[in-house]
Amino acid sequence: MIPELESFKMPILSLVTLTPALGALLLTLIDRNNKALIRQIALMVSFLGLLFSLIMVGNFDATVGTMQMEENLPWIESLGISYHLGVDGFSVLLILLTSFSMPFVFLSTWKAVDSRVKEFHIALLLLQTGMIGAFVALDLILFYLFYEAMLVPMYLIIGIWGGKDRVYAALKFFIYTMVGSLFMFLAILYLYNHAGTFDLPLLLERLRTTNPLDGTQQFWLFLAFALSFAIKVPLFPLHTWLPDAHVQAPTAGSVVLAGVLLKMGTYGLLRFAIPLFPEAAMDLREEFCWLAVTGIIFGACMALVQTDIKKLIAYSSVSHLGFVVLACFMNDVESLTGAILQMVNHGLSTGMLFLMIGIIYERRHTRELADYGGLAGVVPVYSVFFIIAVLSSIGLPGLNGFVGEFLILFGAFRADAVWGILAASGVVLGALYMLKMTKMFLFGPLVHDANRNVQDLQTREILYLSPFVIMMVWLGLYPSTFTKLVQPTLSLYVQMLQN
Amino acid sequence: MDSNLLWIPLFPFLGFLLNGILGKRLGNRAVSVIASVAPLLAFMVSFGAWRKIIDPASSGALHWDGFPWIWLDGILEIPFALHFDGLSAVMCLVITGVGSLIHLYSIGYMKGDPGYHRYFAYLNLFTTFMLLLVLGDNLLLLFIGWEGVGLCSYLLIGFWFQEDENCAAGKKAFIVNRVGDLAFLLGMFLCLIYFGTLEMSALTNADNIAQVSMETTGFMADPETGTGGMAVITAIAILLFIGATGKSAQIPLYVWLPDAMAGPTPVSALIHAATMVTSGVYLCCRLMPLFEAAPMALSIVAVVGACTALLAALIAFTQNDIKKVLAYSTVSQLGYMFFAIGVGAFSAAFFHVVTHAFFKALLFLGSGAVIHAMHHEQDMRKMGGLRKQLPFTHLTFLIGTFAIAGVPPLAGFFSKDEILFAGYKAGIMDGNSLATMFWYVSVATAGMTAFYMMRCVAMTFWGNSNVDAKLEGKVHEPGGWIGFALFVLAIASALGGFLNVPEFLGGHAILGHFTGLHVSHANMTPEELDILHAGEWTSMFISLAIAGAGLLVGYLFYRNGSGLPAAFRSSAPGAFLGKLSENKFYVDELYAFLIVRPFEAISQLMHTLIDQVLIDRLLVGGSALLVRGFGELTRRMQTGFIPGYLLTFGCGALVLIYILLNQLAKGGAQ
Amino acid sequence: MEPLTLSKAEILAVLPAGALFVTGLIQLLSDLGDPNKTSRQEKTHLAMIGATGALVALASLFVQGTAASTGELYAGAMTDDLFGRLGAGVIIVTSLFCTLMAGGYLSSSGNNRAEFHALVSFSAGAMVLLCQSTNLVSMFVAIETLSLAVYVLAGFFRQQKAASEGAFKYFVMGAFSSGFLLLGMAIIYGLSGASLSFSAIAAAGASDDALFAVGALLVLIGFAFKVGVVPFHSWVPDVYQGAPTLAVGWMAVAVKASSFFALCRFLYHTGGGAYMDQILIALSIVTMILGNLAALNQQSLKRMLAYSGIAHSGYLMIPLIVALSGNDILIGASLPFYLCAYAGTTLAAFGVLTALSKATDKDQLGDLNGLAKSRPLLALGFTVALISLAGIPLTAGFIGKLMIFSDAIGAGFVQLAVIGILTSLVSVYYYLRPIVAMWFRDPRSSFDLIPAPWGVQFTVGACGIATIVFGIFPDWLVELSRISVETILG
Amino acid sequence: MFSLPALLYLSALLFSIGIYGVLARRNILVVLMSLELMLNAVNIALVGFGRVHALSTTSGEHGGQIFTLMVLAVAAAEAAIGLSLLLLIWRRWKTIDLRELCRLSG
Repeated sequence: MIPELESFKMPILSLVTLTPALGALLLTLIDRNNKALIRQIALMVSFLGLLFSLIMVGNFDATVGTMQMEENLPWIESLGISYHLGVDGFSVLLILLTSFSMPFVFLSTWKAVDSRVKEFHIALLLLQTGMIGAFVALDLILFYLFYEAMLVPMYLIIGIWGGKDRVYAALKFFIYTMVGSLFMFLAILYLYNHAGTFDLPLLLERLRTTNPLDGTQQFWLFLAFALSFAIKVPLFPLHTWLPDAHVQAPTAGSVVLAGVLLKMGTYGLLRFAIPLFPEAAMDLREEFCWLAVTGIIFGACMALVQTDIKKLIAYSSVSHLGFVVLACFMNDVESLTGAILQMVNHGLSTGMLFLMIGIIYERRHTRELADYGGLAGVVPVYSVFFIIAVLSSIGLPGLNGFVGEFLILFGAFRADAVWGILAASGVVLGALYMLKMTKMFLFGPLVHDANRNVQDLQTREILYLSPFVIMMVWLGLYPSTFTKLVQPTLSLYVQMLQN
Repeated sequence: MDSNLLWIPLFPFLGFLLNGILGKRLGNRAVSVIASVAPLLAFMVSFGAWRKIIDPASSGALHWDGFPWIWLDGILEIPFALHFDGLSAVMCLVITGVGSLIHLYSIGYMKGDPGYHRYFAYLNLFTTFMLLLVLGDNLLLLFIGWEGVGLCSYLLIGFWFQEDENCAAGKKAFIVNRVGDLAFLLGMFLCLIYFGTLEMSALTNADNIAQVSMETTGFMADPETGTGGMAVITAIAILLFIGATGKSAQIPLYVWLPDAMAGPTPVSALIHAATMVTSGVYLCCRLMPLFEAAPMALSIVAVVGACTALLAALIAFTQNDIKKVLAYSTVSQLGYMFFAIGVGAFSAAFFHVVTHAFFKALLFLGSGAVIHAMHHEQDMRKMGGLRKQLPFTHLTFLIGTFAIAGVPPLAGFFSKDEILFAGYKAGIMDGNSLATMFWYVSVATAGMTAFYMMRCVAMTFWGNSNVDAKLEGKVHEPGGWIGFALFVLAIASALGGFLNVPEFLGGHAILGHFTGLHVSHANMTPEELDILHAGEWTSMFISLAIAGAGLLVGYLFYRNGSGLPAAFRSSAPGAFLGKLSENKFYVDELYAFLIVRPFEAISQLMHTLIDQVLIDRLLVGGSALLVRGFGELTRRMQTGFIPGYLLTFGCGALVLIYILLNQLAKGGAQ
Repeated sequence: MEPLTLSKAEILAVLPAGALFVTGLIQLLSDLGDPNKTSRQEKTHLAMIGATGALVALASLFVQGTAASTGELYAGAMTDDLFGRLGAGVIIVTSLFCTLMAGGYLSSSGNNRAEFHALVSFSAGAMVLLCQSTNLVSMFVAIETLSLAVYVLAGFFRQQKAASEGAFKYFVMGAFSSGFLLLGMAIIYGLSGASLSFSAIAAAGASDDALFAVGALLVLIGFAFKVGVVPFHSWVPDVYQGAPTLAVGWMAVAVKASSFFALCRFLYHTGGGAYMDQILIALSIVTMILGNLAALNQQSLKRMLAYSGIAHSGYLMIPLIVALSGNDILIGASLPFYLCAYAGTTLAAFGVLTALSKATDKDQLGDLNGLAKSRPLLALGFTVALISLAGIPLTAGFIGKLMIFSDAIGAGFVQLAVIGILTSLVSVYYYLRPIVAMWFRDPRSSFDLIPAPWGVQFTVGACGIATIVFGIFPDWLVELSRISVETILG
Repeated sequence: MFSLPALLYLSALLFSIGIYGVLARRNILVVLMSLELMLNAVNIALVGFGRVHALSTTSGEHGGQIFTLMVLAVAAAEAAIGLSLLLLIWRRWKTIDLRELCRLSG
């Protein structure tokens, strides 16, 4: 069934990572007016990426928690930078999520983007490489490279194909992200000078044995890393770029942003910030947990008063990712599993919500809640999908959102009941704003005549939404397919932190 | 290990899928068949399973190990497993039985609705979740069902989504339930922490409970001293109970249920009367040992239950919407059940769940028949005298009314009597003043129940017709499935009480024994038993008297031509109380004033002040502005004036030389 | 007295500069007759032949071996080592590119004198010598020669008021700074006891003297002026704005590169005297901050790039500080690399501006609006250049920043790295503005290119690609930089 | 009489006068002269140093003098350029006031 890697000697991680970039290269050769061909090629490349990541997951050994399928080649030897890739429980699902959502993102743009199609697809493909690369990179500089490499295409996507205030939003996105990442860059260089390597496993080893950091160093370095990731998450109060970016970004941009890009922050916390500086992380745990909890509630409150659907969902992301950050600082397998699941879940549910908003935006060209209402009668199929996405987002048991939230809240509650209670109240608030939006959006009387003739979902749209629903149910009812992959790594990680 | 159990929830689920996905193409007839057959099949499977467990040779329960659900090897293992014992058997039979009837009823009731297939899909989905709720072998699986039924309730309340109110009611139901679910979730966390599992058998295991009760550090204790806080077991019980108050519409979370009447009437019957709202009671019964280990929690349960019963009954007095009356009556009856639980009579509470399912479903379906006949008129003031046009409906409705009022030997008599006796025993016989007080409350409520139900019957069926002239002549008895369902439920309401005839009346408390909730009297001495029976007799007479009184007063007040209600309302206290009751004691307004509106206002304020002004404008925009301001400043320094440039150069050089010489003078050459 | 003999090494060493000077002379001669007799192409071709010849001559230096220094040539006036060759390489290649672009640019401005080529050649020759010079006299002469040529270049468009203003500002301030430079050299010479060459100065132990520090400081001021270090930077924006775009490109790259190479050699050899590192730190901090801040609100692209250049001088001082601080000296290798990266990106940037400027007026930010729609490749080239200047990964600029900040941290100058990072952050804003204009805005004007734009396009393309390639595979250049720095340290 | 300190004082004095002239005068011509003065002031010092070194060493070192010659050449070239720029300014601006050349700024 699944090709055995051993027999093929495939550098599978490189394939997963670089296939989109090669696709982008291929696209440069194609006539810009041949839009159909460009779209098809991009789609095929992304499916190829999905195929490779499925092969990767198929070959993933769920019994060991260490790095797998490692590729370690010298790259810039003179600067000690290596091309070191690897996958473990932290990244495997996120890679899968990325590869999974991209084909559907491409499908969703077939109608939505009609200007500069070629550049758009090149940007998206490069973005995909950046995202996956960041998930597999085990060399700090390599990671930083991919981390930043995501920035430019995303910046262009918002800035070129975005809405009315796209320039402001794009700039805000870029500068905000740069603020964090430059400090992280500095911290990376510091680590290199301290321990003499950019290689993550080696670094972890040396920091624990030969080159320990003292308290002050840990503190500042952790802050630098955490700042970068907190902005990316985004953690309250560093979140104000997100609503603007989401609102202005085109659908595909929003989907990628919410679906994958934000996870870079929490992934970074788990992969780098906390394991590299465990003591500082423990010292600052309270503060970060409080920020996360504040973010959960604050984001929900903000979502409640939004009138723009995309903005609402953007704030809901702030709230949802607050859960993940909270979990990142709980050193137990349950919470961490919850964190990873929640990342995937949020990617699925919010990604799907943005896709659906995009669909309706194509037809009605407005995102104001007040312009809708009563759509359920006009577009029943659309409504069903939308409600499923909403339910997934508010964590209905049986769908994906619940599993992650349950594990996270449990962990948080066990660590400190107050955190657990406050965070859990975010679940209630989540239902509040989501249902409020659903009500204003789909239900009620059909007051606007413009909504009377809105077209229901087409086959193509059903086609790219259905996989999301399937994944939601799968993750909701049989999450052990996925938790199995994650658990050994997390157990090792927790052990490592406890020592 | 019996994987057939899975079929119980699976049949309705398949019905849901078929109707939901293909419903529009299948046509209404096929939809009806699929939708009704699904719960019937589930009923049959449940019945088969029931037959298996009553076999004395069996262990008394069936179990399906299922598959791993939230499963972290060795850390947190929550399977998707089903458990079928007496308690769930009864619930399954009630759900699928009453459920099937209501499905059938709906075929007639929903005829011609554009959302026909959607309706049945939802209904099937509801059945699925409800069954999952009662079959779940662990709290978390129960929680799937728990929230799932909430979802279906939301969808069905807002079924006619074109009306804003309906959607608002659905939303309210979901949110209020979520508040309860939050507590439920926290309760589960505590269970997980202290019991290490959510499996029902472990949570009800006496050893485990004893161990957790020994826990010295309380819940929410001061982290430094480890003192303060609440006993863990009590905290668990209270939290789970708060969860139950949401689902089962108890103070303070009952407000959603009356609004939920916005949904189609069969839905009110199935979800908001017979099944879903009793799941809180089911939960408590399921975890009986745990609750019993937390007496403080139990007293809270009792107080909340009794107060809810009273409050809802008071409100029911003045409601004019026939469904609202029934809704408050449901809240009140649920309050009864919790009162029973609070005084330790789990068996009585559960018994009341079952009988209530029968007669309340009957009442709702009866009211539905009326509403259907009246072309969706729900105001009782515009009814009256319907006895002539709807004789059959009238008869069944009357049976339901007597059953709920506690007229022997109808179903409600036995269950309510048992509850009242439990209160009597806990209060008067055991000399507990608190329990005594709330026993009085419950007795009063029993009379009030009889009263307002009588009012309802009188206003709807008796007296002069106030029916709109346009409708006159068009009102006629619904036949077909509607009639059939009424018929079956009327019989069940009449005879349901015999399921659990108490021992002093010569019965064997079959239901109590079967569900394992019955408190055995076997270890009592004959003298004690005599006292007990004497108490039971006393209590029964009291309850009979109060029910009779209620019915009688009700009749006197609302019989044709009585001026009593008007006279009462014209007196000062009457006017005051009437207004209070009519306006539901202003609880909704209070919530809106205290919670909802402040919350929204604060959110809006935070959005403007903190998010937009403080963070975005001041901090983010401000620092950008600051940097750009410095940029402008430095830009202005470039004047374009050559002497200025030269001066800068010269001064720069001089300053550097000066500093260098200074340093050299201080430290010498390095 | 010894007979005047020249060794083979000595002859080879002056060949690159010689080729350039000869080319310049021939160009001048060609102008002596009828200026219109020799066509534009011929002049360009001649200049290119000259530059190529210099490149060949440079290559021939490697006959003597790649790494090792040949020791002092011409009685210690100059040397031939990898460091110098690297500097010379940067300069010659830059001059080649400038020549490539010059033809079309000059004819579009209606000026077809070979003088331009001659001046570029002369200054290039002087710069090559500057990179190779190892004593005070040769350094002074080289620096003055190149300055004089560049003054004239700055005012090349004589008919323009702005050009004359810029050139004059440059000249006055340049001469002023030369005074300081010369004074410093005189002091050092006076202290060192009869020696002019760096090694002899170092050997004489003069750098221990307190006064030596003053002399070194004055020399530093002279160089600081050339590379635009605050507070000696005032000329930079005005001159950049007034001067012909192409000349600005040449100045921005070559003057800065050669000055830094020479300063580096001077400081590495003589040790810089007491407190030199602290002075450098102060200057570096002020320069990074002021340069970046002042660039923020510029509407003129040339001014923006001028301030950005000032800021980069601030970054470039960090390796010098690191080297002088006495820590592991090899890590100062980031300087040549950063200069190379800076050269490539700056050339690409000015290449785009050159292509778009019919004369110098089109340098407003708004003039770029919508460039990506009509000229996507030029826009892409400019974008790459800006991204590299901002230090975003996958560009040579990123690797350069990485090396510099890493060195700073490694030598314990975390504060410098922090300030560097903070100011880079500020710089991101103004580097993004042209990108916004090019990609996000709708075209406001048509984009007529200068005649024969292939030269510009080739330059932009080549520099853009080089920027990316050295951003991904910088190994070779990093090694080269490292070895070259090792050679001057002996 | 040769006295190095005296020469150096002279040199410093002339250099300072040069600086003052550059900074304080507004006439471009005077500024140019002051610039020349600065260079030549240093020349005096160089000659002085050169003489001292030539006397103190036996190798016949004449670096200072050579340097001075070079500086003279450079100064001459500089003066040429300066004057031609002066002419240019006069043609374009009709002024030789330093302060009026301030169109480029910011």
